[in-house]
Amino acid sequence: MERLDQLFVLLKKIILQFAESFLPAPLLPFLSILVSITAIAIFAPLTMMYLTWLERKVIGRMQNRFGPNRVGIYGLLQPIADGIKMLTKEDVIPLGADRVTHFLAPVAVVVPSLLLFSVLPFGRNMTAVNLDIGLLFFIAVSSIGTLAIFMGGWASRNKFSLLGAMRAFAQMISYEVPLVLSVVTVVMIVGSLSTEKIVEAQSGWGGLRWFVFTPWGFVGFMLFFICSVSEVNRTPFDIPEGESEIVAGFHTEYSGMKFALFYMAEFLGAFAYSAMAATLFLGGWQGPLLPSWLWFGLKTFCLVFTMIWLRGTFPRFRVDQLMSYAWKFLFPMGLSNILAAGIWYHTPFPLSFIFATWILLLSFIGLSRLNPTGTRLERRTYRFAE
Amino acid sequence: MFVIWLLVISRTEMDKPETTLDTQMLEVNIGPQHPSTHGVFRMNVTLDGETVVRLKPAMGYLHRNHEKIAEGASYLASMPFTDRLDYICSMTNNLAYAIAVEKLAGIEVPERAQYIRVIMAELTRLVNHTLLVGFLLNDLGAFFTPTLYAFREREKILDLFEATSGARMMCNYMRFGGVKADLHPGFMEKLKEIVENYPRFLDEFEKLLTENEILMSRCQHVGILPKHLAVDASATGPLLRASGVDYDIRKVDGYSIYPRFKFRVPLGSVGDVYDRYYVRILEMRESIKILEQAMKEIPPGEFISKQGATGAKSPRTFRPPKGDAYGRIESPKGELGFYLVSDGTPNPYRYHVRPPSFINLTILEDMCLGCKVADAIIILGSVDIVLGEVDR
Amino acid sequence: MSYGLGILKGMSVTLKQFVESYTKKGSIVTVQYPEERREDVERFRNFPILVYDEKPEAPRCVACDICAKECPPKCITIVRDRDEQGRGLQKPKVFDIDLSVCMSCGICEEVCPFDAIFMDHQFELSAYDRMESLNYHQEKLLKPNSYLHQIRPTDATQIDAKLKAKEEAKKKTQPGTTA
Amino acid sequence: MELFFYLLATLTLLGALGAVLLKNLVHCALSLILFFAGIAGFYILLQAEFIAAVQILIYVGAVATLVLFAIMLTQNVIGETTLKGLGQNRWWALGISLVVITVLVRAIQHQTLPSFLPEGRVTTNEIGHTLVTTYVLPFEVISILLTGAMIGAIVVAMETKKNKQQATGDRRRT
Repeated sequence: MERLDQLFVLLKKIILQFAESFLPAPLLPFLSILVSITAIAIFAPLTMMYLTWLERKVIGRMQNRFGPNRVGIYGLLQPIADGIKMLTKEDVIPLGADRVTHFLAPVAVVVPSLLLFSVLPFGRNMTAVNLDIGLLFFIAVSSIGTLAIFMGGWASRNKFSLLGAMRAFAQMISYEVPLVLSVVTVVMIVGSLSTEKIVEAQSGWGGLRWFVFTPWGFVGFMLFFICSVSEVNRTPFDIPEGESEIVAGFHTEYSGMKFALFYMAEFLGAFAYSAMAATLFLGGWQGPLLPSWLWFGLKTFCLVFTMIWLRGTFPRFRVDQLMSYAWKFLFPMGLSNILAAGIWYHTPFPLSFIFATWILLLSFIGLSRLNPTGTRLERRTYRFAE
Repeated sequence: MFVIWLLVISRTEMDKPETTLDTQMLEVNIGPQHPSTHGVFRMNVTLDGETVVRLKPAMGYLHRNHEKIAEGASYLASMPFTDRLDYICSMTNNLAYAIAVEKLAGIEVPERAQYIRVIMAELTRLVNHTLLVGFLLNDLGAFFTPTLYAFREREKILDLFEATSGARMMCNYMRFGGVKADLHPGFMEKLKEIVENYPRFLDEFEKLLTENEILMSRCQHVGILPKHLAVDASATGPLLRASGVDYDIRKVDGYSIYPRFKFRVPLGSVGDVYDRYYVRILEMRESIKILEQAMKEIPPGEFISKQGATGAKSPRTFRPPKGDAYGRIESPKGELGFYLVSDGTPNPYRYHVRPPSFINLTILEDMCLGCKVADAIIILGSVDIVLGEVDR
Repeated sequence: MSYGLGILKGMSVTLKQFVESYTKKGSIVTVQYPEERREDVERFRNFPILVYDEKPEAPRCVACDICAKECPPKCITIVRDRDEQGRGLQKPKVFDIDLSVCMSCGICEEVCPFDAIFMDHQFELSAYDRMESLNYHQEKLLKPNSYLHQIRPTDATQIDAKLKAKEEAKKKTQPGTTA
Repeated sequence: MELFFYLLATLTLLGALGAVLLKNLVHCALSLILFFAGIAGFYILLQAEFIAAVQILIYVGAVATLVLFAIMLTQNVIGETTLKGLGQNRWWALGISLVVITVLVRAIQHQTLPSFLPEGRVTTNEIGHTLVTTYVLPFEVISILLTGAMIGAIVVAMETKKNKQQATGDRRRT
């Protein structure tokens, strides 16, 4: 069991031993970093390709149809076919666009989403770069993505993409605040920013120590998940590329490989955010029987499945509703969540749960009652004329 | 202390804003080629930030000169062209044209043909409303799921049309004085099956949509059409009834055998996008009631009158008397009327179509002023226009 | 206070569809076209065909030109066959239907007094150019009566019965006059 | 190790120069971001990851976004924004920059750097403790300043929103 759990770590050791024979000593640390980088560089695009396949299959099944099943059995080669198609597609640069930013934007979008992977704890001591400020790095890098999307939208000089860029800007900034607040509670309780320590703090009792089972943990998890769905621009928050309103938003003028990069950034972001949500609240790679990296995969898969499930069910928010939802509901909920976590931390066991849930429930009902948009939704009765 | 000082300053400072921060107006063409304009329809929208300040619709991209062609052809020859008017509900277009010509030429329609026509018209209403709700959700951003549920139900009804009239969408099934062919043998069983599990589908649809908070917050109090404006602009159909005006031509005119059926007409209260969506769902439930009654009472007998059959056999000899007639029905989109002027020759002297979508579209700007770009798209979707009918 | 319930109900519907697509048999409604095909519907109508009884040279069509006049988009062109003295024969020399114009409305089938033209069920007719290869001439349009029985059994039997009845009526009057 | 330092230094300098000299305003903003990233790189070289991450988060995430928003709101949205070059106040700029450079150089030479740098890596919770124990007063004053600024921004935004309502109101009637 132990060998299966540490499979990839042993693999890396074997490669290093093999390389030791002919490489000079000082180069070895570089080699070990190189190995983990190549591991991520192979793993990330692969997950991206098969996430697109999974999304089309799952949404297909939800709509009483099969989803891709022509290319390869069960459509497994479909992502490869998409990749080739994207490569061969003509890469159109609009006349008015300023070429430098137009070219740079897709690169600047993919780089942060790949950087996110370096901090994720894939399994027991399988984090690529074990920073002791892992979480802060994760949030800092994800804010760069916003800028790149703006660059893309602004550079392609077309009214729709500009609208998309402005919307992306506003949305991502206003959803980063509740995201950070929900993460603050976990950091407060664990006392450290490194993802390794956060996962260790949730071990024990066969999974009951996961943060999601504490009241503040559950609210934090919901906040984190909702904000990550909006950070990654997926339904119901996909107004930057609202197909039905502004054609394709910020990536209207992108085709061929550049569009594929935007597409890849979206899916890498979705995977990275779900993985981080699993690490923070669902106990990362903690789990009774299966090897640690499998537990991590399972939890992330469930969260990614929910993201796809959301995409198959919901219409889109309007821009101002989105903003008011973030600032009037998620932001105050984040604050009350910190308060609840603080109280939970200092009061003894039975009382802590009661106080924390009481505060959170109070704020939830108060906020949704207070919120003007909330009150207007009423169920209507219709009169009939004979 | 610091904050109060700031507030005091702001009160005095802000009274005379010399440099108002005025944003630049953005002129956007939500153009003929756009994912959610239900066909080739252009809206020239002036935006201030996100809110719509001015909206000028531009139509005519799908003009096929239908009315002039009809003047050159015989009466029966333009029957297949009426399928192409509102290409989602071709049976009701045929019915409206057939009723107009029957009024012009004074042709009697046998009982069985009347029942067949009512069954076909109500099935088309189900198809149209289901599709509309699906496409409205598409404009709202739901990734095709409601639309594909709607298509799944629509396929069952289109299979019925194909088995009876020969084609799924371009049915060309009605003739002056009845219908082209009798119901095919397996029709009644399939119809019973559809009518039985359609309410179940509607419940599932409502469970997915009506209580959905995002849909409610996106559609309620958006694109409100006040009652007086709807009446002044002669809007008809679900758009009018959603604003609370009780005007359904099946009740007002009582054409063909609709007075025999017991059904109710749902009316909205506020007249916003949510009301239009829900009024259509209730109308579908009423259509199912009509279908149930029609299925029980359909008599045997001939499906086309003697005079109608000879007319269909040799259209050139079909010469309606001199004069004019205006026949109208309650098509799923509103009042669809045909105005025919005959000068005794086999070709109509004047052939005019009163399309409900075109007339409902004239008040698009009044509904869209002051709302966001995203709202303008769903208001257009809720008006339910089909460009074939708008541009003719 | 149904602030979150409506959304959950909506999600339960799509999840049910997702699960049912694996369990319930009729849930997946799509037909995998080239491999599976839908069974044919008798009254389905696509492009017209001419019917002949025994020999392709003697189609039922007598070139009376009614269908050409009545066709709404005017896509049928008929030229009557002439014998050596120039007298018209009851047979079309040229019978073209431009399939790119025809909208398969079925009016020609209705108005034809001699039941010579019917709507076919064949819809896989793609061609490489729009002009010449879609303008079907007489040879391409002619189909035997047996083919008609195969695609439209009930209509074909009725028409055969009607034709046979007309045959006896003609024979009864003919021998009367000659005898 | 010096190789990285020189590489990073040139990158940062390029970013700074680009921010000043480029024609298109948005290009200046983007090269400014490059400059901020270069500064973050320096912090990493000094093994102060926490400050580097905070630098990226604050400067690249927020300040650059603010700059781009400001550009968007003031300039005409789509048009090419070409600056008129350095213009006639070129000499004033040269003079002032010379004065600033001399002051800086003298300050660095005379004043020896405070050598209370603790040896070894500074961990984040140490920073946290000092921030809340010894430097608690500046920490609180800054937070009051920030809330004041936020309230000021809201007041300004509210004012323009009110007279904008009248503006769209009368536009609708005409």
